[in-house]
Amino acid sequence: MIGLNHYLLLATILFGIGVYGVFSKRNAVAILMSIELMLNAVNINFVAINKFIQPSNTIGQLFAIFVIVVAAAEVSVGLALIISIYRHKKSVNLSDFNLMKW
Amino acid sequence: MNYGLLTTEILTAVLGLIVLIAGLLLPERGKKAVGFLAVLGLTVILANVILNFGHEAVFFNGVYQIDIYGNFFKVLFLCAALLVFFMASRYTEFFGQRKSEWFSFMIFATLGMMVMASAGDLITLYVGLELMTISFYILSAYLLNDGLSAEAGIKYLIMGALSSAVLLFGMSLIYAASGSTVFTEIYRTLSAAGNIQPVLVAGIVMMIAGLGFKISAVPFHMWTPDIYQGAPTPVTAYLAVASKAAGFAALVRILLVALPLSLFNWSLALAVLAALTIVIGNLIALAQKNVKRLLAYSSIAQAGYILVGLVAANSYGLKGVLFYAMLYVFSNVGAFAVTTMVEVETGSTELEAFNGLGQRAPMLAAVMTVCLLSLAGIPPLAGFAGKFYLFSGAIQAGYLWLAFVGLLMSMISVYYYLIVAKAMYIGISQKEGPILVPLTARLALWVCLAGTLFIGLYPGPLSRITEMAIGLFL
Amino acid sequence: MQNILQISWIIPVLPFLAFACIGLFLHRWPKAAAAMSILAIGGSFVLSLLVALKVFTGDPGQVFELSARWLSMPGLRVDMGIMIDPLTAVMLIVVTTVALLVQIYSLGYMDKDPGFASYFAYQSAFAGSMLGLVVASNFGQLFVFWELVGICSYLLIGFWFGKDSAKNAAIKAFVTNRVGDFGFLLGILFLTIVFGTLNFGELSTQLIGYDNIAVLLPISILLFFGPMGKSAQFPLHVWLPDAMEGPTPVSALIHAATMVAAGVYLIARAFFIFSHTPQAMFFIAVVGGFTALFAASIALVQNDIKRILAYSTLSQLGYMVMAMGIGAMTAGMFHLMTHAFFKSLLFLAAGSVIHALHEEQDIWKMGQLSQKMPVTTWTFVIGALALAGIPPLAGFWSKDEILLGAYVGGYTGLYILGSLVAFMTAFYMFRLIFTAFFGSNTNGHHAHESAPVMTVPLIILAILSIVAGFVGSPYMNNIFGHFITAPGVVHHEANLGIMVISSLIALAGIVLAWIIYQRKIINHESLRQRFSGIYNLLSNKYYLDEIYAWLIAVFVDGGARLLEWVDLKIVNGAINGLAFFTGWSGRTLRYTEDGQVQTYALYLFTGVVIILITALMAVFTAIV
Amino acid sequence: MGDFPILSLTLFIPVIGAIIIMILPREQERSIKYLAAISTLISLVLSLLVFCRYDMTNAGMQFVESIPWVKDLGVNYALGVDGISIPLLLLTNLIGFSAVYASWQVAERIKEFFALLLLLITGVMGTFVATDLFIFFLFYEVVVIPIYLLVIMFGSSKRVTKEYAGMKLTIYLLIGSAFLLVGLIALFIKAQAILGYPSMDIKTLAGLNYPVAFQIFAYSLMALGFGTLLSMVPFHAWSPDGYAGAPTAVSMIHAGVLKKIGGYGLIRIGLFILPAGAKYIAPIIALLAIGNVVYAGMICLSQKDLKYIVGYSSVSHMGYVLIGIASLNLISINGAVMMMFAHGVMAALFFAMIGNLYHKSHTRNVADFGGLAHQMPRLATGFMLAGLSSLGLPGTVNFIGEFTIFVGAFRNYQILTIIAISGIIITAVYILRTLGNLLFGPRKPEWDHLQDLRGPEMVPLLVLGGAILLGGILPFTLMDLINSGVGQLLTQIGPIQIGGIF
Repeated sequence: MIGLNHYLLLATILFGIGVYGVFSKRNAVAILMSIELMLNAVNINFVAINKFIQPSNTIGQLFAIFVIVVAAAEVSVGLALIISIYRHKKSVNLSDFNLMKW
Repeated sequence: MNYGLLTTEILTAVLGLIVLIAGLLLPERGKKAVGFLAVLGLTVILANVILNFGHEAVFFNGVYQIDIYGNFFKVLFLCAALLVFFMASRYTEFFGQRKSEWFSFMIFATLGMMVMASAGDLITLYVGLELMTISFYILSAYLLNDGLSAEAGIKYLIMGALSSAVLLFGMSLIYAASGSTVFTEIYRTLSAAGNIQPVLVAGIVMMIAGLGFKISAVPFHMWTPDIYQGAPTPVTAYLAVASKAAGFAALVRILLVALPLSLFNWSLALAVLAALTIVIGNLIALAQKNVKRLLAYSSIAQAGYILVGLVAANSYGLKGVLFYAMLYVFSNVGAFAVTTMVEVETGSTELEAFNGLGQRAPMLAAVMTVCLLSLAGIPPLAGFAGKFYLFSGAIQAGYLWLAFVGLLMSMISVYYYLIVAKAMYIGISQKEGPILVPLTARLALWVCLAGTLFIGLYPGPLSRITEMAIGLFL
Repeated sequence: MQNILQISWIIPVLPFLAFACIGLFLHRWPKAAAAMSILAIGGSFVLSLLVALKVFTGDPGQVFELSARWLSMPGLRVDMGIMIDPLTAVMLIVVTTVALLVQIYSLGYMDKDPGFASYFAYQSAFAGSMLGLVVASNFGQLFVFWELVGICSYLLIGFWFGKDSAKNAAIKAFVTNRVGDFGFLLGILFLTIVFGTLNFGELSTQLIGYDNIAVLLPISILLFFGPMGKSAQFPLHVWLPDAMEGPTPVSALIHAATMVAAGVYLIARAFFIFSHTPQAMFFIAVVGGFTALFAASIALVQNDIKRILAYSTLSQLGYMVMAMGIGAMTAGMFHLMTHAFFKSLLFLAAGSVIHALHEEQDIWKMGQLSQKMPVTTWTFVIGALALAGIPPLAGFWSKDEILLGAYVGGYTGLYILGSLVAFMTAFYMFRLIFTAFFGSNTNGHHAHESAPVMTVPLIILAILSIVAGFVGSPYMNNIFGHFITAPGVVHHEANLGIMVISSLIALAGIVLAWIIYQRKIINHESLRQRFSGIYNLLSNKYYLDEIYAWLIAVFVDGGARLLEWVDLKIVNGAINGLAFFTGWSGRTLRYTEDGQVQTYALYLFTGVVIILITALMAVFTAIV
Repeated sequence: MGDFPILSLTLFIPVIGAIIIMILPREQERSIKYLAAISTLISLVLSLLVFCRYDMTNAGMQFVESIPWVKDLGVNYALGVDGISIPLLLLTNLIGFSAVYASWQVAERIKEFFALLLLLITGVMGTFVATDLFIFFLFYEVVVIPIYLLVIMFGSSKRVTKEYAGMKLTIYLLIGSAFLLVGLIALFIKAQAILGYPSMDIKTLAGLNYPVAFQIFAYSLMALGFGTLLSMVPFHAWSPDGYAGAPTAVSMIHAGVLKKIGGYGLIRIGLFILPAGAKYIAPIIALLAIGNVVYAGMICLSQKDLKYIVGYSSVSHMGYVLIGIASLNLISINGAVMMMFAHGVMAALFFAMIGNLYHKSHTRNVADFGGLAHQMPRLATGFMLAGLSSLGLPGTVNFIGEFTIFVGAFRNYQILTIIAISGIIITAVYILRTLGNLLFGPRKPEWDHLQDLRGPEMVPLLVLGGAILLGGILPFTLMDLINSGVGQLLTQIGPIQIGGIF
């Protein structure tokens, strides 16, 4: 039977994939997507924990909804930023953004 | 539940919206009034907080807490915001049409911080934190045409989102271990359980990492120099003092209320982080040539000092955290205010831009020197009193080595602060003639100077207030 | 008459007042400055005479003491005071007399010198310090004035500071004295911790019956370092000949009559300490005797009139110190007094010559002065006779008493040595006289006799050189010996045999000089050639100056350069190295910040993972 | 005098002067200088008043002021003076007043110069009158920044640049003070644990019994911190370079009084509060003191630059102070305090003369000079006076200090004291050589244009020279006062802990 550990494992794997994406991708949008993966891993965590450990209330699910909302806001601001930068730099490649270093 | 005590947050939200709408509605010529409106509004809110300073209340089963601790930070955020508004008066010209929205985003960021300071539950904390962070994404990139500002925005966005993910993952693990998100509940369940689960440890570590990002503790500090350097200078100032203070406000409350030392000893780990932060921040600052970037590294080091207080987690240490956060507002905003003036005048924040400032604008140079030295912890300026509390706490808690590291490095840090002073006083400037400092900015400078000197010379009052504020943890 | 003792503290104060007055107000008026100075020392002289009268009409053992708190705390007390006893009285007379005469003489000698006023200021300061030293009631005060006379000597040796040689001589004098004072100070410190007091009276009381030689011997030897420096005993004698760079009246007063005798005075004053330790006494006697011989041998070949006198002074000081060492304290003090008169006379007369010859000091460039400068010549001859020990002049009595002490005390070696020195003394003095005053060289023909202001002091001193000896003459009741004595000092019956022998020896020296330098029966040039090795050794003062210079260059200056290198390269290098390392680590660490967001993220995650692993490990170990 | 806050007034008159100077327009050069002179003069007169009115028969802190300052740290704004602090307070004001006149020729940025100078003077004074540890430390570091700014703005670059000198001076001293601060905080925390309530009052802290191990630990930190300020070998490297780079007034104040804070701290805080620690660490300090005397003294011999000579010589002289403190008996500590005063006036006079000469000739190389006594007899007098007191000539106040120290130190450390006393020979050699090469010898025509001291330039010579001679001729005026203070302090420590010979 599928239990809490399976969900947690899934979430962890998902989180890992997100982290991998953050490191391996160069495109800012792709990286944002990877981060979304990580956030979703967290959501799975919350919902699963709520279901298996604390079924009496819905705090975990609530939290997940908050996360989804905030992530949406974050992504919208992020995308807006990326677009506006693309207009100036003609690039969304993160390795091009290194005017400031050291 | 006295909902009247939530006036502060409500008013701030309303003010933010009013400013946003006023910016849209007012004709081009009337937009000057927006800044005035923002300042007025914040002053009223500040007055409100101060008037209700001593009132305490718990909302929604501990999800939201109005207490002196929170009020202290609210005063801090509001003061910082006001000072930044004053000192930015000339700088805001760079924002052009989008000037009025700038004020509104700043106010929303302030609201986010207030929520963080008062949050008694993980969800509230997260929401407040994101409100602040998302506002700052926008604020950092506010000078879109400026490559540096845009780059700062995108870097902050990515790093911020990433750190949020880590923070959230940590929160989810704590939720897993305790089954609750309210701080007091978490403590109750965990202390009843007795033994420590690895899940909890992982949760604490990831949460410290997430909040450590906000306060730019090593090794989560990497974003700081770039964002500080690239963001518009007033934003940097606000980011440096207020966002950091908000991070500390949340971190202290979580660690002491939800996960106190009796439950799990995180103090040694934090001590190592604090030491690393102090050492690395100061060492890299030694090699900087850009004043904003230098101040960024300096602020990393400052975060390390404040962490020392949390490591100690005793009366002196915690008082030191609050004390230092407050004085940091005056000293750091003062330094950034001068940097702003110089940037407006010369268009640069490189060290050379400060050459000859002592001759051209003695007032600016004096404020800069005093503020920087306060950051370095030279008596009789505020920074010394703050460090005295912090390291007294550390030694009392048995972290003698940490006090050694901290005080030694703070003396070494004097080097790079003095490099700035040297440029100002014996550098030869390209241009002659005095620098125009608008009245509002002048006011901000005076306040910063007076605050830094007053807190340093007479720490008594502030120390009494901090004593009240930390009452809830001891 | 007790009153005169009550106000005797004025004696040293008067010259100091004169010094202060000149320094503060009168330095623009040289004549007034000189008048002030002479008036002050004159006053001191009169008071000293009265004091001496009082003392020598009273009981020999009485001591009058008066003191004021100067530096005091529990465990240390240094008073400024006066202690008047016969020894002090003698010294007061000697010092004030010679100082007064020298100052009067200086009116003529220093005439038209641009530093006239400051010269008298220094003279006053010296007189005051010397008198303060003489009346000192404790070692602390003695040391204070001991140093002060040293600095006055420094200032007066370097008085013509435009000359490099004067400058260097002054430094040499002070530094050499400092070496002696180093030991002297240590001796004083030992005294404080052993006896807890520095007062002469209290010390002598405590010392009665005290016989811990292990403590007293180092104290005595260390204390003796002071006299070794100040009275220029071998091996610290090197400064005195060079000190002749100062104006001649200064040489007469300070470097012949008074200051250099302070060392001898100190031994006499602290005789109650020295006499406790025979070993120390013997050491003192040997050092004194050796210095006497050593200096006399150098004096044999010197050509500079002042240097001959300087080595003669050294030799005579050695004599006095030797006298002290053999226990003949009275004889030593007696010789100190007579020597003060005749040696200052010799110097002043030499000064008169030098003045007349426009700073010419080489005796071979003088000659036939006896016709041009009769007063100078004959006073000089009187002085020389007194020095040579021809009866019945002053030097005869005092020198004879020393030789007597050595002979009767059983120090036969020292007796022979003393006689040899007496012979050499007579020889080199008359070598000088026959060459400079009676020689055939005609350089002196344009010389003329000095003004009365210079010759009158000469005459007075000449008279003193003749009569001063009678106070200690065994044929006149030896009043001197009656008053100047101390426990442990032995008085010997006059020995006619010794007297005759020493007179003959002196006479022999004079005759030999006459043969060589006046009659020229023996050619001194050929002598010099035959004994060129010895001659060179002697005329180069045994190369001691060169050896010292080499030692200083290698050890002091070389050491200084070595330590400077250490300081710059190692101490400072360590500091700069640390600073550089700090900056370097900053410069290196900043490259971790490479501008790539993904690197930042990497650090963040690595940090999280490391902390996580460590924390989990800690938790698991805690559980296990 | 009652409640009249004479110490606060003494302390803050210069601050008020500095504030007025900052307000005055830049062009009012004369008023600025006069204002500086007047405010230091008032402070000087007030401190003389304190000196005269102090009641020696009733030793202990007098002219006490105390206002609660920071409650939770137990800090009071507490001032007071006793026999140890009055001489140093007086010294500060003597030198401060002279320093203003020694800087009369400053021509550029006068406003900044005098304002900073006055702040500096206040800072130094504050350490000597504070009876609260926190207030003490507040003033202790106040001085660092004015000094840095004065050095980089008005200093001079010779062997090292003024920027390097200023930075080295500042950072070195600050790092020293970091150790000190750790020690102070540790002490404060420990005392709080014993007392049960926080206190920073030095006397209260001194009344407690700390474990010996703790005392050793805390005292060694203080020895490190104060020792650095006192330029204890091998932590002296800042001193010669710093003085060489600094402008005259700063050199005067730094060498004259600032260094003395180190010695004062070692006595007032180190010895008073942690006697057992002092006892254990003292032999090490004594050993290092010998290093100061001999090592630095020898280095003086090979120096060419006047300021380096005086710089190393002051390091050397501090060795006497250190061995005096390390000997832990009444006589030696009396001597150490006296020596601090003595060295202060002497070094200040030396630097004033050097500054004057440098201003006129633009060189400090001894070899460039010679025979200056021909052209500048008054300057020569000043140099001679400073030099002779430096070599400890009786009649100057330095002799009193050195002699007393030797007497005291000899009781505890015979061999070390003998080596230390050999310093008087080394000092004589380098001082006399320097003075000889500088002032004496043939007249050099290239310096014929130099003007002798006159007008305001005479003030440092008269004030400091007067102090040197007065203290030397009438030592009891100061020594009785010092003895009352040190005696009281040692009585409070108690006879058991302070042994004679150990």
